[in-house]
Amino acid sequence: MKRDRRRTSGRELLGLVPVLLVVGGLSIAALVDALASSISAEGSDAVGLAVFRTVLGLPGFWASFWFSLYVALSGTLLATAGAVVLGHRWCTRPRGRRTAQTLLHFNLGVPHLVWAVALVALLSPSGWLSRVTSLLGLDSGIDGFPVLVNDPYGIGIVLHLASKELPFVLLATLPLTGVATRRSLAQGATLGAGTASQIRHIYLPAIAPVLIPATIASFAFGLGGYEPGAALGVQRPRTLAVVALEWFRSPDLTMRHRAFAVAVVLMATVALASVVLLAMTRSWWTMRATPHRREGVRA
Amino acid sequence: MQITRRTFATLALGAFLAACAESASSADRSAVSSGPVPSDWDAVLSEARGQTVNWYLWGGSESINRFVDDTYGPVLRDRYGITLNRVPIADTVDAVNQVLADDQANNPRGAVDLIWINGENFSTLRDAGLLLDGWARALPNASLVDWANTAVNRDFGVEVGDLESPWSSAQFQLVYDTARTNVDELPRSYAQLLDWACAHPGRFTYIAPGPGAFQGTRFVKGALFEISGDASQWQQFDQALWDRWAPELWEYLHGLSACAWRNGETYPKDEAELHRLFANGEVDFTITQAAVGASALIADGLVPTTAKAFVFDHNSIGDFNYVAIPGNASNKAAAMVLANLLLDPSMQAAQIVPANGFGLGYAIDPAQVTEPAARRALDEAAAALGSGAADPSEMAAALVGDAAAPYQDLVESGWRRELVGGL
Amino acid sequence: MTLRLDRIRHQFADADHLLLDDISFILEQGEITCVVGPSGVGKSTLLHIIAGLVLPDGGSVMLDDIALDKVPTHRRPFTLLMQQPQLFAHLDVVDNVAFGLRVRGVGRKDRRESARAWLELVGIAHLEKRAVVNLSGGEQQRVALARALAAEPRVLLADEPFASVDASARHELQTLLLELHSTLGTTILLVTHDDTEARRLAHRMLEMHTGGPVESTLLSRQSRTAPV
Amino acid sequence: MLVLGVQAVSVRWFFPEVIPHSLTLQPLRSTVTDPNVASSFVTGLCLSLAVTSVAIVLAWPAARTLAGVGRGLGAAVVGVLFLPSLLPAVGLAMGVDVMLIRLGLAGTFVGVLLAHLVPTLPYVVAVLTAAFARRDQRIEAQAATLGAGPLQRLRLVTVPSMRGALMVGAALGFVVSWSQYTMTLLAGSGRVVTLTMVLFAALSGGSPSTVAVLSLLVALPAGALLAAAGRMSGDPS
Repeated sequence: MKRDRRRTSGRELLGLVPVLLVVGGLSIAALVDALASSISAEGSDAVGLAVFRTVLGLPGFWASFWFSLYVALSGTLLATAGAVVLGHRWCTRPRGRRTAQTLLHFNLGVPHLVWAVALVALLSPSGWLSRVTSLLGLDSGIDGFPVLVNDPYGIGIVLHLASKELPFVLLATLPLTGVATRRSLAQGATLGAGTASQIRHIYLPAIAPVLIPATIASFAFGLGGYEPGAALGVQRPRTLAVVALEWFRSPDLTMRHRAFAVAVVLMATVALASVVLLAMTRSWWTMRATPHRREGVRA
Repeated sequence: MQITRRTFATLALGAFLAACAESASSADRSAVSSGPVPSDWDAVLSEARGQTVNWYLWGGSESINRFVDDTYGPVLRDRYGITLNRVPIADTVDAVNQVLADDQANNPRGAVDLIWINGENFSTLRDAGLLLDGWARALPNASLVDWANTAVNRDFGVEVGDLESPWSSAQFQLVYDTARTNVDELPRSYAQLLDWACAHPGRFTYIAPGPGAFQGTRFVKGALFEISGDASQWQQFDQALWDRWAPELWEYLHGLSACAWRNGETYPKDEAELHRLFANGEVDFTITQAAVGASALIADGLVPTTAKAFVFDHNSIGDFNYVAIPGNASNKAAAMVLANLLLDPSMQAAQIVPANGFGLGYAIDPAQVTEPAARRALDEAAAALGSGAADPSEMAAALVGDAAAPYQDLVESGWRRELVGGL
Repeated sequence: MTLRLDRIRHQFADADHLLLDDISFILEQGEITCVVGPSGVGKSTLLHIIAGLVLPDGGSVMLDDIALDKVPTHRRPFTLLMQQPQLFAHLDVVDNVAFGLRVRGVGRKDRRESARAWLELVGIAHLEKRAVVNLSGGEQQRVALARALAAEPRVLLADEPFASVDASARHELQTLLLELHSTLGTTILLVTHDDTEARRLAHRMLEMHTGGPVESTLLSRQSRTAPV
Repeated sequence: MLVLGVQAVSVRWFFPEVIPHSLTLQPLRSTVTDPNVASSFVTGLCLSLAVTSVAIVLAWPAARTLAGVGRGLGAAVVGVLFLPSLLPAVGLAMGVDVMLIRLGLAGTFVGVLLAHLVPTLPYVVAVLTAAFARRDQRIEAQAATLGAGPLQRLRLVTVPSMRGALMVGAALGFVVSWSQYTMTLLAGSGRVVTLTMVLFAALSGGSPSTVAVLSLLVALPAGALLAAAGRMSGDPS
């Protein structure tokens, strides 16, 4: 049947205005504010990069920066890799998928703060896991148990990010792992593709349109989320998000400029990382011949 | 059937929306008032009747929260016709910011009626001229306060004037576990603490000084007092004095950190974390500021029942907690009635009893209380301090006032720079 | 009642030629009229214009000499049977059929009773309580047919109604349509690209050509009932 | 989570006990009867429900339009909508707070509601758009030819046929709003206190049992809601 081609009318476009106004308006205003506040000098109206120079020159700034970048990158990498491997497995071996999905949804609903509290209760040197291992005589009590949370290597934060963002990435990509992807994978297998090359050449390109934004979003949270660093971090180095929030809430209002400067640094980092990621994955975008977006809806 | 179900759903939804509306507007339901004069106390009482007092206070201690709601709330309601709205905040800075924001917005009906406030936050609001003046010493119960004592009339070295009314007191103490540590082995000075820590590597730590972690700051200040040999000189701010002693302070703390929990690579960020480490046997001491020592912590299930507080022989910093009324408060009369009630001997007696869970000390000078019933209440309370409390005479002997406010930031930022070497 | 198309012209925004150029005809009452022609000639569009789903660039749809230009779809006394049955997945079979009565304010009990009668007529009364997603293609189209007729249209518009089902089901559905027509005498305008189907069902054929006028042919009863 | 569950019904459960020496409902009882916990629970619930309702109402027309527009415009709009999720959370919350102060809405219920919409709306729009795109839009045309007017179409056809997506969108919106900490902290200026904030305050001074009870109170409704929604949305294949 020939279907009427529709033009989107002006009236329909009006429907976009409220959401764009609320979300776009507030977040773009937030961006502008951050920029404006960070380039105005402390205590004067002059515009300049003085605040940036001060903040970037503070002792320990770069230690905090590299630490934040490292935990965000490792957390995101683990989460994405895990989501891809698990998603591919589910695509080829769908058993147990429903139960696991329910669990993942549950995890997604648990706020970051609570997840961090649970990790501490489980993994701290006097936490439940340590109690079990020392009961079983596997280590010599508190001192023998490895420091997994509030540790200087950020293991706790990385674990938190990996375990909390994996469900997010996986559930986001799930709608793209329907019948068509499954068929392509089966086809690939008959052509002799092993697990690794199936993932590399079929699965990843199929889920890329969602995987890449989801990865960026999870990286942005890893870098700019307050809760994991606050609950699972150490005093040295602290994540930039924790420092920024402390400065923003300081009674000394000039500290707000510094807080915004840190926010701008974080935003720039996310932007840079996104550009790098998009450049690295360009082949997937151009390679995609058929969109899988609407598959599996009406067989 | 269909209709009844729908009617029921509609009713339930309506009731829920009403509850929502209530919760959304409860913060703003107060009458406009100008500043009453506390010398005409009857006028204050009649103006306060029917008001809601929005009391902003740190909400991190559930026992304090419960005490405030259960002890002051009913009396305010039944005796004075005042509704108590306790507004819990994560840090007093939030209340300060609220007052500043109301002022910037030229809002004459500010949200904050009374703040539990101290030190730096007090001087911020005081310097901005945003606090109500001329009321604290005119409260009826203010006669029980020892205003001549410098620990009372100076808040972190800042003149309290007539801007703040005391509420309670606190003193820095360490807590140990009698089941684990022998009382004769306890360190009794910072110097001995260093020896103890290095004899028991990894068994001591303290709270990282910083916003919301004033106990850690206080620990460091105590060290500064001992090293410099004279606590009283820190009552006035003197940059040169700080520059003279700071290097020795950092040197001491570096030495301590080499023997500390996890070699000082990190420190607990707040009281709760240190309590957890102590309770689970990761370290051997925790910190408290309560008059009842460890008793309140025991009652809350934070530490083992065998925990007990103790003080060093000298330089145990104590201070008073104050309440202040912002100049733009909407319910000033009710705020005054509450501030006066806080000083009532029966309330003061109630707050030190461990069973009540509040755990802070007197704001009044008990010696000034002569009325027999009140006298008896105070005596009974003193007798019930519990097994977790430190020896009161040792505490009194070691008590010193806190340093002037500007040192707070020097200690906190200096500690972060020197000990942590980071942001 | 007379349905008349008066000089209908229509062009899509992105097309460079007129899709429908000056189409006029009168629909004979009580007859089955089949519209045939190559695909892309605008047969479906013509039905959509009559139903009011598409507003023509020129010309009018006239009912009893009154122009329907300003009358919105839901006030026009026609129902449209689409190629896909377009059943309401959230309603069961009987409520799907009762839909047209429901929007006209008929009470729950009455409209269900009436819907059951229609299900009886299309031969699927036993499926009344079923969820529509569990029905076969032929059964779904029967529900759609019952639903369209239950709304008591003055003209039933059908757009390739049997094209999406398999050959045997299609034949059964065609037979059903003929039976229903002989009992009810509903005026039917049916679009098909299948010449055999048109010859089997139609009293009258309208042939459409690209950009040209329609040709109307009256078929003899004999050729209409010829075996397929 | 299980460890938290046990911790919620025990007191003084210290190392090295693997299983608490005694179980008690006391922390649970004293926490849930704390009027402050109750009122912040109600505030949080009202806030998240209000955010969800507003988000659905705003997202509905937008999603309808987005499902029909071409890829270019669609991608641009989706890009703007998801901009906040690509920004560092702390920076976004700080910027939004400054905006709200300027609008005079900081510390008000409405202000926090607006702030929550920023991270919430994109998800709701995404869920509804996907559902609209997946749907055969001709179902409304079909209903119209059967005599249903615009409002009847909305009530009897569009909304019921979108029920699944609406529930999933609402659940997701509720959960995103319910979990906000930094945003609520800054936009609420300590005046709009949700359960998450009470939990954070308790973390710096409360007992492990109370923290555990509060954690469960915060996590369970959201987790269960999302798990249920996930089940309902089902497997796309």
